[in-house]
Amino acid sequence: MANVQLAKNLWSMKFKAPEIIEEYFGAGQFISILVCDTWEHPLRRPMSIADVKGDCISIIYKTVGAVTKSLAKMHPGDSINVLGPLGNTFTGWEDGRDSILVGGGVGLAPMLNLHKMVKTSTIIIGARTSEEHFLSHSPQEGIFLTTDDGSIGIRGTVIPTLESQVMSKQNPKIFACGPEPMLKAVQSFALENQIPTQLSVESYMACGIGICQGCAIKKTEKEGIMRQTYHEKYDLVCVNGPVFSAEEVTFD
Amino acid sequence: MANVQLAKNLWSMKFKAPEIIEEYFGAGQFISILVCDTWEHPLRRPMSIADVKGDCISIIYKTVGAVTKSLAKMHPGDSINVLGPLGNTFTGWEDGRDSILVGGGVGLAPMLNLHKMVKTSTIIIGARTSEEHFLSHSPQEGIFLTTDDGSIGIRGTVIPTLESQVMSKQNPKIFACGPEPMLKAVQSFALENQIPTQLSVESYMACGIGICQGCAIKKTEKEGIMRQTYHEKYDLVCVNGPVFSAEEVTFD
Amino acid sequence: MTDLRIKIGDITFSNPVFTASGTFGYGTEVSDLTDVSKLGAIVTKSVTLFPREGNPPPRVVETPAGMINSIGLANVGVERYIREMIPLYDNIGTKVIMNIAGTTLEEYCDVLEKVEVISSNICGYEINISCPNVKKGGMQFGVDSSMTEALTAEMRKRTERLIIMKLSPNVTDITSIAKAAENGGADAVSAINTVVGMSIDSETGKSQIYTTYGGLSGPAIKPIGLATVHKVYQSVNIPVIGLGGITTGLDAVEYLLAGAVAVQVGTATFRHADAGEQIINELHQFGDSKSIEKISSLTGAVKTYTK
Amino acid sequence: MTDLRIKIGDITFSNPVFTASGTFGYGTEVSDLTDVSKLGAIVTKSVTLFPREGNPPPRVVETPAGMINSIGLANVGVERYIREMIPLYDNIGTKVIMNIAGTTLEEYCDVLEKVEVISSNICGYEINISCPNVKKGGMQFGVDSSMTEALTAEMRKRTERLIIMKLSPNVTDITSIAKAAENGGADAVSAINTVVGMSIDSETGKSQIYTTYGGLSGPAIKPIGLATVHKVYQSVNIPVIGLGGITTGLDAVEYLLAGAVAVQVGTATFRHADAGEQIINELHQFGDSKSIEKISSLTGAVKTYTK
Ligand SMILES: Cc1cc2nc3c(=O)[nH]c(=O)nc-3n(C[C@H](O)[C@H](O)[C@H](O)COP(=O)(O)OP(=O)(O)OC[C@H]3O[C@@H](n4cnc5c(N)ncnc54)[C@H](O)[C@@H]3O)c2cc1C
Ligand SMILES: Cc1cc2nc3c(=O)[nH]c(=O)nc-3n(C[C@H](O)[C@H](O)[C@H](O)COP(=O)(O)OP(=O)(O)OC[C@H]3O[C@@H](n4cnc5c(N)ncnc54)[C@H](O)[C@@H]3O)c2cc1C
Ligand SMILES: Cc1cc2nc3c(=O)[nH]c(=O)nc-3n(C[C@H](O)[C@H](O)[C@H](O)COP(=O)(O)O)c2cc1C
Ligand SMILES: Cc1cc2nc3c(=O)[nH]c(=O)nc-3n(C[C@H](O)[C@H](O)[C@H](O)COP(=O)(O)O)c2cc1C
Ligand code: FES
Ligand code: FES
Repeated sequence: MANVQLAKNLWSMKFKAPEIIEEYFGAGQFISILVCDTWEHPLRRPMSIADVKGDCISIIYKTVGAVTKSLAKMHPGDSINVLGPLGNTFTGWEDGRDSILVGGGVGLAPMLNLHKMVKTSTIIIGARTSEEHFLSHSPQEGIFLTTDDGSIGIRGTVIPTLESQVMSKQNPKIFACGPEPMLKAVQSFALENQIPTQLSVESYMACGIGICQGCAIKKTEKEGIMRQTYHEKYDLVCVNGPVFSAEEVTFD
Repeated sequence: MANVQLAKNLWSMKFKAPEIIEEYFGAGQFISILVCDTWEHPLRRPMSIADVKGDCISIIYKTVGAVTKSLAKMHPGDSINVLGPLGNTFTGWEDGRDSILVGGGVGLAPMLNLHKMVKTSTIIIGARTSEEHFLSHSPQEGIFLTTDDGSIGIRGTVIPTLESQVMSKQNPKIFACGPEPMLKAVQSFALENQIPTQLSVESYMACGIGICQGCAIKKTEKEGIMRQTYHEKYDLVCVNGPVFSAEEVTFD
Repeated sequence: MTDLRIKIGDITFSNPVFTASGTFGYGTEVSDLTDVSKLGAIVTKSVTLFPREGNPPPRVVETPAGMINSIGLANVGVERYIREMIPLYDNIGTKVIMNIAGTTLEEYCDVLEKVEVISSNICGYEINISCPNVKKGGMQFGVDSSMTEALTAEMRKRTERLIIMKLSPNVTDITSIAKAAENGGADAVSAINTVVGMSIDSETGKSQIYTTYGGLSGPAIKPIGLATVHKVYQSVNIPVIGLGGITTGLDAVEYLLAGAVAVQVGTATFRHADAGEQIINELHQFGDSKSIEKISSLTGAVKTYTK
Repeated sequence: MTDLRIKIGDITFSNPVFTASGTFGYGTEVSDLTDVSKLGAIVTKSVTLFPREGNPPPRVVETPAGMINSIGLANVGVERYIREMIPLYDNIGTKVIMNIAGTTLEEYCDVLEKVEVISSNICGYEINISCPNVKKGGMQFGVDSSMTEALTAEMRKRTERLIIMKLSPNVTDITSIAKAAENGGADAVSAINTVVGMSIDSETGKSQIYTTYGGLSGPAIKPIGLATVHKVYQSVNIPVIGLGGITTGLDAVEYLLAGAVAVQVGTATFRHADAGEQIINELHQFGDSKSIEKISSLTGAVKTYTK
């Protein structure tokens, strides 16, 4: 197990998980982590798979609250309990078309994972300041960083860079993961411009395996369809997602 | 900080606590420990002071539940939050009379502390088996071990040894700390034989500082006194104790 | 080895560890993560007359040693339940208790009648009476003893299978509700359902649950569940099924001692899908270490200081 | 810097952080561990007409993220309270709210009258209505709205000082009790008192509390307290004082957002005697980071999804 700090409040942990890798079938899937035996925090924490190498899995996580903070204090030799792989994957990236990957905040974890798979991809990573980035801005290699304050890469959100990248490609596809406001912006850009887009969304989860019904996300209403029967109004992020096409889901 | 295993389920921890030592005034006093920041276990845990050397305090503790088990996992460099010194002390051992110290289970912590102070003392330590002992049985030096199974020292409880020691001394005093059944036995022996005796008792504590009223212990009813007014029926172990004379308290 | 079998009404269960409604789906979803046949019984999520989408998200949030949920009884509805779920129970290898919810007395009865007419290996019904009764101004069945008695009696008329009334702790006097269930002809009561709670994110100032209030579950409520089970056990003569915050075999033992004949495991399942199985193993260990012949001898055996 | 002052009735408090009754003694015991004058107010332990020994041990036990207590209102009685405690308040440097308990309406009134006739810097009374009323067959004042209203009205006749009725969460509908307190003339209500709970040692099979049932407090009940405060805030026009499981400044913020004008800190004090002081500091930090001018602007400001 290795646990290293990548940037401000951003850590990466790598650990052996051969059983999970056996069932793993692609970028987008996540695991659910139980850090400590204490019941003060009853729920597992979902974390995207950021890399799979040999019999090891990596995650990239941000220290936001009690559990991620205690994760950052772990040392090699400590053990965590991991459930997974859970959820579905990004799809359709194998067809050779240009893919533009957009990751905001910790949403970059699954995007980095996908980036390694997709040869024809450009990746745009957004953060508030340079402190939160750990990659270098290298447009030649198709890696674009953005920051709110312009302290590294391109100043502004990921959206302008996304737009210019989309313009420069033929029939591109978009794959995105990040905070809800970013996903919303990507979604509306994609829908307006009719660009095939997949979004990996987050939701508070109690079980991660489809038995609590906690992780509901609203499906987009389609004309003519009465959203009255079970699971036609909501999908479950943990089993139907976390990856949805941009047309499928609605953010409030 | 040092944290070492002494015997089966028995550990000793030593740590710097100059502020506590400044106010410390003798064997019998205890500290109250907060091991971890998690609120799963809201209450501090009381632990007798087993030794004071330089600016360090030692405790001897048994791993019985969640908090003592997590205490045993601590390494030098980790920090714990300690409140103290709390409670009163054994008294009257300075007068040169023979003192017989009786410790059962983890009740040996304050007795070892007292043993160092009292030159004229004999100490009797009880446990179930030899695995739970870490001292050697050396009657010549006034250290008697007893075990329920006879696997080390004298077979049986501490009581027969206490009786024979009392017989062999002139006007001895008894000081005891241990589980309630042991204290009860010591108490009834002492009262029958009119031997001045002090008992250090345990009680579940919420605060350790006299503000919760949780650690009540029943006072012995005395003829002619109406036990009707506040704190005439119960004492608080944390501020009126933990040391009481054998006449003062009643075990149920 | 301790005999873990227990009896409710005429039915013998292989052990006293059941899953709690709403925390184990319809009982078949996680069969790859746990051996369902080891469980004493499965209690399904609440089924209503019509399919229900449930409440908008956010629906769950963690709290100290607990969680709040406001799923809003999302379920497929009884028709689809009968078509798609009940057939799966034929080979499930354990007993199935179907949990029923509704907003009028008629709705509860309709659901039950629809299931009664088909043959299945459902051995009983657990009735969730914590749903607001739309006819009585939104008042919950579970807070009113006459409504509880009437509902129980109507169900009793319609089935020979077990009727277990699931009690809500959010009342002044739960024993009167338990007695009403007994008078109505229930075979057992289960307690407790979740406790009303709320959670706020101080950073955003937002309620963490769409419906503002939700149901608190998990270890935090174990003391409330134990007190309730003990009170109910002393006030009725029908068996009590205990739940609320059970995560270990020793928690289960505490509930049995308090008066439960069986227990249900809810929130703990979200952490470990095989929590029920683990608890059964721990009950065996406990029974062995204490040389207990029959686990049923623990029921109500708590030693109190008074009375 | 955020203005932490808040007002209840005519009284202005320097900040909204008070101690909770029964968890800070009479207010003077731990002055070496915390600067009492920093607190918005001290609420004393419940004082009764006659001295009370309290219940036999065991009286306290830890539970997941909480604790149960059954102290049984151990206190010196009002006479000694007047003689020995009240004089100490002259130099305490903060406001004092005296908590009163009793088992009959007359008893409550007697205590209040005895304190009213002497001059002191007690600024108000918090009335603990979770005590069983011996005259009404042991029913608690706090579960019955007419008893609550009558009691409040009797107290109101006898004092101009603040009257704060302390609500019990162990009821079906707390808002009706809160309204009764308001109708009776209370200046404020505080919520919540402890939740009925039980704890059993599976090893020995023994109840861990002498009286079998006790009061659950601590972080475990925070969601219950928040829901209660939010409901009560919406149902009455008098201020609500919030408590139950507050351990940090952010917990206090959550209670304010739910509708509290002030908060009380109980169980957390057992861990850190200066918990109140720490919470005040954290409120300042929170206020600064959010550029909040007046802490009172937070009261009831939670953003809910519905309504
Ligand atoms: C499918 C999915 C993939 C994710 N991948 C990553 C990732 O790769 N890297 C990363 O840093 N974070 C990821 N997250 C978010 C991560 O789960 C939360 O940051 C983490 O749970 C916070 O826990 P905490 O105890 O540190 O913070 P807390 O203080 O408990 O909570 C902080 C915030 O985290 C969220 N959160 C808390 N508990 C849960 C839960 N049980 N389920 C979902 N969200 C919760 C809530 O929005 C909460 O407001 C992912 C979430 C989902 C749903
Ligand atoms: C004055 C005093 C001095 C003590 N000195 C020592 C000592 O030197 N060495 C030692 O090993 N133990 C000592 N104890 C006992 C020690 O406090 C408990 O063993 C410890 O609290 C157990 O905590 P746990 O979480 O490991 O176990 P848990 O599983 O929480 O409890 C196991 C048992 O420990 C006791 N206990 C738990 N919490 C408390 C509490 N807050 N206050 C009091 N008792 C509690 C209860 O009897 C409980 O049944 C002392 C107790 C007192 C009152
Ligand atoms: C996510 C979730 C969904 C639930 N759904 C239902 C339900 O549909 N019907 C019901 O009777 N109880 C439902 N419950 C309540 C549980 O069955 C149980 O009574 C409660 O959670 C207490 O047990 P626990 O602490 O072990 O979780 C639900 C609980 C949770 C946490
Ligand atoms: C040990 C203890 C003693 C208490 N004594 C009283 C009391 O005498 N009167 C009263 O009104 N409330 C009493 N309470 C209840 C608290 O004031 C408070 O309502 C409750 O503990 C919830 O707050 P908390 O979670 O912050 O502790 C007591 C609570 C505890 C833990
Ligand atoms: S998290 Fe439980 S169903 Fe998705
Ligand atoms: S432990 Fe609180 S008064 Fe003694």
